[in-house]
Amino acid sequence: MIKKILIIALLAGVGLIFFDLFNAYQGNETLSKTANYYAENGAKDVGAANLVTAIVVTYRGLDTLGEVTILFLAAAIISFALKFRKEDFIPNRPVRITSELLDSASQVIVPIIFMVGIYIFINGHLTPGGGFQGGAVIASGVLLMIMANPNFGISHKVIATVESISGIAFVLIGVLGIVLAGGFLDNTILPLGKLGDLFSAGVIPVIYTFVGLKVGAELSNILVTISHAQNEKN
Amino acid sequence: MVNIMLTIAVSITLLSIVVSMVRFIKGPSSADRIVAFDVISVSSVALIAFIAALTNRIIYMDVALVYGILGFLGVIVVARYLERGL
Amino acid sequence: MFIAIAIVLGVASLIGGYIAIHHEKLPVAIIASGLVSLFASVIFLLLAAPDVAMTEAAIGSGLTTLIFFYVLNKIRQRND
Amino acid sequence: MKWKNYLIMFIMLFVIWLLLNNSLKIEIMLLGLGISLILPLLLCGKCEVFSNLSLSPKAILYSFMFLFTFLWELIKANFDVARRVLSPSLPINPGIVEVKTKLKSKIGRVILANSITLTPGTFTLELEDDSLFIHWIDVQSDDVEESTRLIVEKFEKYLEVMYG
Amino acid sequence: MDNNLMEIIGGAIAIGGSIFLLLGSIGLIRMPDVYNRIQAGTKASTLGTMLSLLGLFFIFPGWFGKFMVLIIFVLITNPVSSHILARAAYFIKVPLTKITKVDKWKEHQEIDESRRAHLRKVKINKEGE
Repeated sequence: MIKKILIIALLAGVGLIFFDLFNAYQGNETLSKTANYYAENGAKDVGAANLVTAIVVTYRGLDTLGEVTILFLAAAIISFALKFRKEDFIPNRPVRITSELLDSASQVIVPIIFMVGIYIFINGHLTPGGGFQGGAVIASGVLLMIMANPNFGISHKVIATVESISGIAFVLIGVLGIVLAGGFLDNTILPLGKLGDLFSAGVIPVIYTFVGLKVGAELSNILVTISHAQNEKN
Repeated sequence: MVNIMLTIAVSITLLSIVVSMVRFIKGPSSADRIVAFDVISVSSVALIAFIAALTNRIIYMDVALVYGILGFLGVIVVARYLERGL
Repeated sequence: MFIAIAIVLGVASLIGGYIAIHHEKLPVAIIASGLVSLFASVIFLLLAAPDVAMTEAAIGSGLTTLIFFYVLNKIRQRND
Repeated sequence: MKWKNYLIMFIMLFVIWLLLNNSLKIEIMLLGLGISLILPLLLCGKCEVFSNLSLSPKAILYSFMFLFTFLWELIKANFDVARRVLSPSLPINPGIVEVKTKLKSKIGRVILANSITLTPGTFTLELEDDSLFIHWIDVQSDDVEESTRLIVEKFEKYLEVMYG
Repeated sequence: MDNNLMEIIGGAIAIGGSIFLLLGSIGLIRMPDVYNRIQAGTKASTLGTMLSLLGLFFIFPGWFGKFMVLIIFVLITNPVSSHILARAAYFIKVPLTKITKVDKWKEHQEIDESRRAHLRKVKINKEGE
């Protein structure tokens, strides 16, 4: 009882401190120097209607490369940690079979989900989506396929191929930027186009397509590995 | 005029989310809670559409799409977990 | 108007967070934490951050919850 | 008939791509054409959901009629729910009944089950071979033939022409 | 003037949709067991979302595509998810309410439990091939 009262008192104290901070806070009326540069020159330099994408892919392109690498490492570590011996593996685990309805309906829904995912990452420079969100949606399509048939085996080779090809392509585009234009991941190697068109913003849609495919493959890899690990004998 | 009507619609949708929240808190079994989760996520799709209309930005509709897809998948995964089919 | 929506959703997500911490059944706690992310994503949208809202809906509320359930299923098999 | 499955899937995906992009510019059309040609190839190694769909003029006419029947039933269903929920005595009389269906094709069965779920007071609990188990909020008869007549037939007569 | 009228019609439809959403959640509260709750929740939330999006379409005719995709998606997925959920609830033996009249499925399962077990085994083996 005393413990609970103490916790509540502590929380109230913390709340009071934060309330003070919140009250004393005054937002910046003007943008800082960096933000100002982005706001003024972003659209002109990059040609993307979505400024966040412009910053994520071009100005801070190396960060994105790092994030994708981290995701790749996570997927690799999960497959490594869940690796099991062949003899511990139950090929056709007796699970409750799916309803026929889900099996049939998933064949209609999965293509729609994939289409939405592709739309999200191709339009990354125009809409709030982007490679990561589109990749997550595609991975959820793969998850629905697994859900419809628990013993469904998508081959790891296909996933690995998609992933490595898109990873290499990402880096290659970056290097092309050094050769043809100003520097690594410079997006002016393709024409900038008109602001707001699908084929605008130079190389950003291409990069985001590869990022989306890579993220989708990595997340699907995680899901497939975890789902496969359910078949392990205990 | 339209803004007032949309505001009324948003308030009713919010009320529906709150009422479903009551079922989520009470719900005797896990299945009850997932029904509430389903209704909340579908109502939230409508709520996001209303917010998009009030701010007059079409790009917010993409969020509603992603929301709809993942809400559906969440319900299915939990149901499969409950019936031991995962 | 938007402040009112944000307050309602914020209170709802506080309740969800309380359930996530204090409920004795693990699946219910996980669904509640998914619900918190769901509300958080609408709040991000109200704060005019659709990018963050989309990421939160896709990863925070979606895939994380689903992976939790897979792991929970694995643990359950071991206990049976 | 795999080509028919492929064709319908392609049309469906292309229409969804156009709806999502909300424009008819030539570059968007070309990109969508490419994607929706490739995607069914990747996803549909063995799937055959659409292969029983009949594309005759009569079937197309019937699908429009089915759509109207369905929308009408959906609206009726909601007023039914409203009546039950709002009346203080909560007039429900639930039970699980069995009905029979003659449909064989997969997509036809999906549409039948979904329509039953969205019509007044019924939803599909399980499909098994030719019988559907249906939770009925207001059981009027526990006889198989009688409930089949009440629940299934209004949709089945259209779906039979559309999907055989 | 014409435009204005369309907007008002759209607003009215959107309010109607949100009222259906509210009715669905009231049904969630009032109904006695899971299956009846699913009945009320699914139907009302499907039509509620569809009507809300339709109403917004009257106000913003230019957003047709997104609304249409969302309506199609909700129309396909909502019944499927409620079916899967009800089925799972039945299998984990969430009790039916006391006033339930008949339960044909239970009778069916009791009659040929052995046959069903056999069928399930055959089906699993087939899928594994």
